[in-house]
Amino acid sequence: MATGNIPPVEREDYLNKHYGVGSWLFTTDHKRIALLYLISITFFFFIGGFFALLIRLELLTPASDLVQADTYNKFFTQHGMVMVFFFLIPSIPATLGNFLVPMMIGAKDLAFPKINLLSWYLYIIGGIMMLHCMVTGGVDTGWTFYTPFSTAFTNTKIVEAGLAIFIAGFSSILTGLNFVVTIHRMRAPGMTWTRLPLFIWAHYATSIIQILGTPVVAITIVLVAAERALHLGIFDPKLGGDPLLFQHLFWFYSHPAVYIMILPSMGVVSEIISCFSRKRIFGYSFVALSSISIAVFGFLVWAHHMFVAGMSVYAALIFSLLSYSVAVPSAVKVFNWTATLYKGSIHYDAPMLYAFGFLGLFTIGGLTGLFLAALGIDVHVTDTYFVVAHFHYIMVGGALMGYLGGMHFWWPKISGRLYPEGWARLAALIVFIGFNLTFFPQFILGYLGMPRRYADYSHMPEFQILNVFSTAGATVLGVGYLLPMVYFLWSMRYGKPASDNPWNAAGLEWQTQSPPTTFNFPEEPVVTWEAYNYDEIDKGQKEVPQVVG
Amino acid sequence: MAAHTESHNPALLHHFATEEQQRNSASFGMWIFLATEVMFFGGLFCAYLIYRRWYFGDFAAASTSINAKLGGANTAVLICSSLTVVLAIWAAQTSRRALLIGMLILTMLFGLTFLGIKGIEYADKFHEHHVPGASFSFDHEEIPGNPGHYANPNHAQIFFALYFIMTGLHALHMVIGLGIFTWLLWAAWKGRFTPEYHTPLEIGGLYWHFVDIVWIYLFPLLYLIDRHT
Amino acid sequence: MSTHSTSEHSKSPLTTYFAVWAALLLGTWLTYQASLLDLGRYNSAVALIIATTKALLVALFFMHLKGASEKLLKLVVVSTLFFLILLMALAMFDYGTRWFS
Amino acid sequence: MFDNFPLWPDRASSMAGKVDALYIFLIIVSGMMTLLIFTAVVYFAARYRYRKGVPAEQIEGSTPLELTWTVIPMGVFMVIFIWSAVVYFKMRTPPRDATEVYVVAKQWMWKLEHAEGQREINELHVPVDRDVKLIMTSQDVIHSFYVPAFRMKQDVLPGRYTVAWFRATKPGTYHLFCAEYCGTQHSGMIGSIVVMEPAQFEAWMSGGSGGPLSATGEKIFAELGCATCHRADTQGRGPNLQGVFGKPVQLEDGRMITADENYVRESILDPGSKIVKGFKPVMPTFQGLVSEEQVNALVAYVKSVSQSGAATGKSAAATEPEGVSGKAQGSKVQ
Repeated sequence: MATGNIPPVEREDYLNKHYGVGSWLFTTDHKRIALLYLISITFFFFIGGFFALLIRLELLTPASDLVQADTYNKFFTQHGMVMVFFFLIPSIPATLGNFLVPMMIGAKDLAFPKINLLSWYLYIIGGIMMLHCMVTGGVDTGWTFYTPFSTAFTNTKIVEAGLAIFIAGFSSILTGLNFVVTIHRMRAPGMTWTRLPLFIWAHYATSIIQILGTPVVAITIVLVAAERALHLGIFDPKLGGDPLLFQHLFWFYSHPAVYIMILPSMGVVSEIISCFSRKRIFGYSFVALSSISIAVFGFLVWAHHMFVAGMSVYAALIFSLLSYSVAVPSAVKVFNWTATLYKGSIHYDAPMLYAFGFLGLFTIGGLTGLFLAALGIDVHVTDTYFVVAHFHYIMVGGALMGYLGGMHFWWPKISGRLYPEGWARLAALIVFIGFNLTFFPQFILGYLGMPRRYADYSHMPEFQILNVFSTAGATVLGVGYLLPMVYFLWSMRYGKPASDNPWNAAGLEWQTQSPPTTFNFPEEPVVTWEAYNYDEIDKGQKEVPQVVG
Repeated sequence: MAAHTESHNPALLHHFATEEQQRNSASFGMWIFLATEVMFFGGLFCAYLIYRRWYFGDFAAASTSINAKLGGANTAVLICSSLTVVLAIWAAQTSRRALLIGMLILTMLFGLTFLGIKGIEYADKFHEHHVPGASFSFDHEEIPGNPGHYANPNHAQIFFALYFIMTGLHALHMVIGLGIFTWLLWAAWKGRFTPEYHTPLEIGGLYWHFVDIVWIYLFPLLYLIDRHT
Repeated sequence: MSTHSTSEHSKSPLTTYFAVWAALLLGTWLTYQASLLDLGRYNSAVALIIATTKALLVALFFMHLKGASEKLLKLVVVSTLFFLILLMALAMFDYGTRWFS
Repeated sequence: MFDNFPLWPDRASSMAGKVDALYIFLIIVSGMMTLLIFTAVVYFAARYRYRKGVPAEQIEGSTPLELTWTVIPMGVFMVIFIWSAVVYFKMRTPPRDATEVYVVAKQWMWKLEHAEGQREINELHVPVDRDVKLIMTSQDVIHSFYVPAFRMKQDVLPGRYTVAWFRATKPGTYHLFCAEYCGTQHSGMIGSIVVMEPAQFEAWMSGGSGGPLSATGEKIFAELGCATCHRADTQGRGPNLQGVFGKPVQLEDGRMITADENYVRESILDPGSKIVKGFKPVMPTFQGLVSEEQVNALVAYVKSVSQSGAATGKSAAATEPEGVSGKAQGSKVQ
């Protein structure tokens, strides 16, 4: 359905206004910063993906024949650290969020453009430190850094990795801060809270977690580093400390961090489903509020990672009960998206295919979350491949599908070019199949009892066949991820020029030119319509409201 | 936030519609930043709370070994500095440039006094081998109110670890605060602040008061455990 | 913020500032004295109550939370404290009930 | 091929069936939910696909519908929660008369010691149909004792005991895994649980042992001179340990505490932390002086002098330390 309405003359936009490296490295334009982020997180995604591939190759055979155990341990640690802290957490907020939040609310930029640039630099400094750490020895504790192994036993580079994450954490905090202030203070006239796109609601909820959760993990990292350097005893049972305190503090952030990854993705999916079924989202206010409640309840459930860790039975009970509280709003979202399709006019463009993929994978990921919240089952499946499969369904199946869907959806806006639709649909299909082939067998493996983080399973050859499936799936998945990168790059030069609103979509970001000018709108837009007014757009009663320039 | 005011004329930045929007954004942003600071210290307070309940006697013994008078004096110094900060803002609001500069200098002097007293305290602890690490020693220190009971050195070390990390991070915030105030002083000297435009002062002030509030909690929690014997 | 500061200015906030300052110093002295009394388990409660009062004074008057024209800032403060207390309360619940199991 | 391609783990303990039942229930529930959503998505996507001239029908939403799909899942979740909590409580409550096995984990090895004194490494022999309680601690980092066939897992922490139990129901050899990442050879920290018929097990048990663990503990108790203060009568400087285990103890600060394994352990390694009412904190710490295995033996000994069932039998043993204590005292005086 994408329309390539070629603008006759070359217009000035944020890409061609200035040239030169300096115009990028010192830019305060949120759109250019978004592109800086896009390039950097793509780089880290392929680094993390490379480790994932090595992990899968090692597990193809039971013996640890590709690499030794110590190397394998570094692989999964670095895969986790890079993917979590340097890809998933910044993924949608720092790229699509950065690009779209100001535009969707009719602002010229984020509230603090220089801080926005600062957060990219912090991210890059953290990233370079992480790369340096990995090249010069790496870390072997798992991305969870459990004490006392990380503080008193391993002799790998915990402090440097911790510092890298600490710095990247501040980048994430500043992004969240910027979004909250922007959403509160910079909305265009008429852009009331109930007219906000759900993408904005999702980012608002995400920002709350970034602001309130990240500092706790930052201080925890400080404590780990201090403990490691001076043997203070805070996390060391030999000196009277409690290793579970580390787990409490760590998961207070790191559980909600999952919602930092998935909430923005949910926002993207709301936009896509609404646009490609040409309907206002079903139960707008419920979808909006469920984002906020996921963010709030997300802070109440952290210790469900610790049911067998030696916590009190009563605390386990409370945390299990609270864990279901976060499942309810997630379920509400899925039902509302499904209901939005009802009596729609559904188009099967690539973004929608990704959104369908998201729906399926997130449903499976969410439902298997119930298994893990259920105390009696968690005891058996925690720390096995069941958990690995579950969180990959959420974090890769959910967050990454949303990210790719969003990239396709807004690519015409970002680049001013259309991507090749046929290839994109093919890629969506490959990713979906590859993903399920990789991770579904891991649910079975987990229930069979294969523990996570095992370099060698030669005493358990019965696990091999499922691992072979998984590795085969990973190769397919790898191809699925490479494809979009290739055709996105291709389309930047050879793609058909995109019209300003190729999807005929609602939302302020579509009412300015593609790619937009530096300050997004020729003049401040005034919003007089509700979000997702597809009836008005399609009936032609109201032209897609154009902000005249 | 402060960086936004680089243009000599306190002009409106391009992406804001009105000056009020710009000012409100800045102060709101600072409050949000303070929220992250609360959670940053919050993790430490949580650890403190847990170990204090576990090892109350040892914590009391360790806490009693700190000079509470110095801590009390430092509290007073910080409170005075908070007063000078609000007076500085008031001076800017009422166009009293000399008073503004005087108050800013006074604030910084109070801040330096605080750090000086802190330094004396740290030096004491260093001489007494109460700094956690290889040379730490806390043998045969009686638990207050329990004659014959001696504190467990390991548990006392956890107290001192928390003491040094909490007060150390607080002191680091003070140093950053002094940096901000040096810049504010420079800007005030240049006459940048007017009754209409003094957002950086307000923002810097918020930060300074927050650091004060953290200390208001640190003082009783670290210095005054079970002092009554 | 501007609106309220000008209105406060017209009332001359100086008396408030000095009164708060005096109250804070008094509070510090009270905390110290209270710690010397044997109040049993209430010692820490008293210390925390005084500290919270002092913190409130600073936040309300020095940081102008009281005069803030909108509820938003108060919401930020309240929700931050909510999550902080949540962290402590839920973690303490584990520690408090471990001996029973 | 299918010999080596299991899709369901062995079910070899009394808990396994209960966990599996809940698991199957959850699979059915979530399978139904998945089916519901997938069917709806696929049906809507096909039925309402774009047709020229057929516009979408706008529907604002429906509060009753929203309430329905909030309340019904919540109800289902509560059923799951209650069921799973019941299973969990069973898992975490060891039966009273269980056979005890002490487990010491270290990088990267499991050391197990039966109450009867048999020691094993990376292997545990247990009889079928008997409750076995594991009292576990770690010498270094966090490990996790995981037996998939028993659906049993418990982290093993340094510095304290954690407890788990199982009742094997099917003879055979089952995997024992370390499930909490513990360093380089984490995947090598595996072993097996050998479940035997009672007769076979007795035969196995009769093979070499240095006497029951409590006897070892008794010897250590004597060697360390513990009996000097912890005398069997009431005149000692430390509390009389007979009949203490498993009973509530009043502490000096007024708290009441149950004298469980962790309490005895803490009293040996950090005696100052919990002083029994009426006693002085005079006991020195034994941290660093006794190994984890020796602490286990001491705990087993303290337990053995408290078992009311065998009170008469043990009292004979209890008189013995007095003689030993004299010796220990003597040696100390020298």
